[in-house]
Amino acid sequence: MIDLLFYVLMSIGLCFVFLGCVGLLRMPDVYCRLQASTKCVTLGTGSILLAALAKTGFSAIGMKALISLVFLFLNSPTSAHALAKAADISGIKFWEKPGDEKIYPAKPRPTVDSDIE
Amino acid sequence: MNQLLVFILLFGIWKLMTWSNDLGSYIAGILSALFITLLYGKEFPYHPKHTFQIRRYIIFIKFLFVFLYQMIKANFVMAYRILSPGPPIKPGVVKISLRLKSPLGRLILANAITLAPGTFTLDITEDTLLIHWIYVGTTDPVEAEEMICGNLQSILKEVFE
Amino acid sequence: MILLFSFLTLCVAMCVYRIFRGPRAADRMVGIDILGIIMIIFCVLLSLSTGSEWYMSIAIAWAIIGFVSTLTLAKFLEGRNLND
Amino acid sequence: MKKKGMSEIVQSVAKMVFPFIVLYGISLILYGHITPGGGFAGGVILTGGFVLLVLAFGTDYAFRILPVNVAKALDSIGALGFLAVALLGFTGGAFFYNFLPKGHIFHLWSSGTIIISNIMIGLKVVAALFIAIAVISKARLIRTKDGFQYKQSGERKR
Repeated sequence: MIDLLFYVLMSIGLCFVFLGCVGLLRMPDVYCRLQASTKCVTLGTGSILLAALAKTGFSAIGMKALISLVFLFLNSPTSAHALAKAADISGIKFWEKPGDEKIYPAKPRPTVDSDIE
Repeated sequence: MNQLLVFILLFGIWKLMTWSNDLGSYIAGILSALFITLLYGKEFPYHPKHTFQIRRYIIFIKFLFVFLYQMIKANFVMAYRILSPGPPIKPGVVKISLRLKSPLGRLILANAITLAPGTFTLDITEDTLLIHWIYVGTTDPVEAEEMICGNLQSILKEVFE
Repeated sequence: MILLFSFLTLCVAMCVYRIFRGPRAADRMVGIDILGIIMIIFCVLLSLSTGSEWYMSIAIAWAIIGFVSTLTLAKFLEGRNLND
Repeated sequence: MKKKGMSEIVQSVAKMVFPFIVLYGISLILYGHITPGGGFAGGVILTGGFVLLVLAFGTDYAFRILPVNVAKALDSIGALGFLAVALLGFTGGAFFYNFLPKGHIFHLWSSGTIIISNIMIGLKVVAALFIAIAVISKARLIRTKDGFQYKQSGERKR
């Protein structure tokens, strides 16, 4: 039973990590790449850490896996947010499908030069 | 009171981290947790008044289940978007209103939106969240809030305020 | 176990491709961020296959350092100084 | 007046995560003789925590937690303490002689003087790297005709 849980969680995690990396290759601009890779890789890593916790039970490996699980779920969205905000400030445009109408008015972005004297 | 709770939390994490059972481990844990509490105990974002209200924990567990469901759904939606040819995406930016005041609640809401299907938080100000959406359904703020975070915000408002 | 490691090596190859190829600096930073998380998975798998708990401490340390370095890169990309 | 530091989410996360980074660094230092880690690795992790504070809030906040004068004192204490442990080995007859009693194997107190040396090395590394960060954070990026250039902008005038 425990073995079955271990294999299921591990294969789910590896599949999602692989999908996240494929998304890193296929998406057209920075923001979409960040979306695809952050979501898939975070859930995949969480699933693999849970698999380690299920395999070893209450031991040193399992507890450290639990700590790094909490740490990862707190930090990974935050670093994604920081990267996206930095890319927005540094002036990278959003990708649009050719032929679509503009959906949103672009917000005024401060350029890099204004921060530097 | 706040600092006592931080001390207990840190000592628990120390025991989980080292996972040994001799006397020296207890002494070192107590000393280092005391040191960190004296160094940084006041700044730790914690709600000491809310700690012993059981109702909030029950609502928070409900929030965790809603969030888990959203996250798994997000991954399957994203897998569909990645694997189908000529990715079916229409990225754009929408605004939704933010009514939470407590910093911990705002943090958890922003991170939950980042892991929810097709969206992530691009910027945060006093009362609005700027959200990048990979397939824009609507540009109206109220409808967008209904579609993106559902009832997450009201649940978090019950937990943290 | 060999199969899992080769699978992960494929993921690392994709990230490295993105780091080398990325048209702007932000793409490379996304690649570096994801690479850091994949290294944590490597540590967990090594820990499970050898049975020693020490690899897990490396995983936690790697998570901490990866978080701080990503924030540093983001702040550099914003064009600000360390003190701002 | 522009607001200092990064966005609000990063600040909240930094406040939550900083105590755990410090706790993990201390545990790496104290368990350096029976697990991987040791003085240098733990010191670098601790400095990572302070770098996180500097990034999220600016240097003033970080200097309120660990003032520069205290860091200078810790630097000297680390170096002198390490030397003192080494010299006290002459009580047993040799430089770096392990004169303290050794306890049970794989417990925390099982190595005599090694743990004290590790603590001293950790203090030294934290203080030195923190002072280096404090010096670097005073540099400013200036755009000139040729490109970017770093310039030191202190209050001190020559």
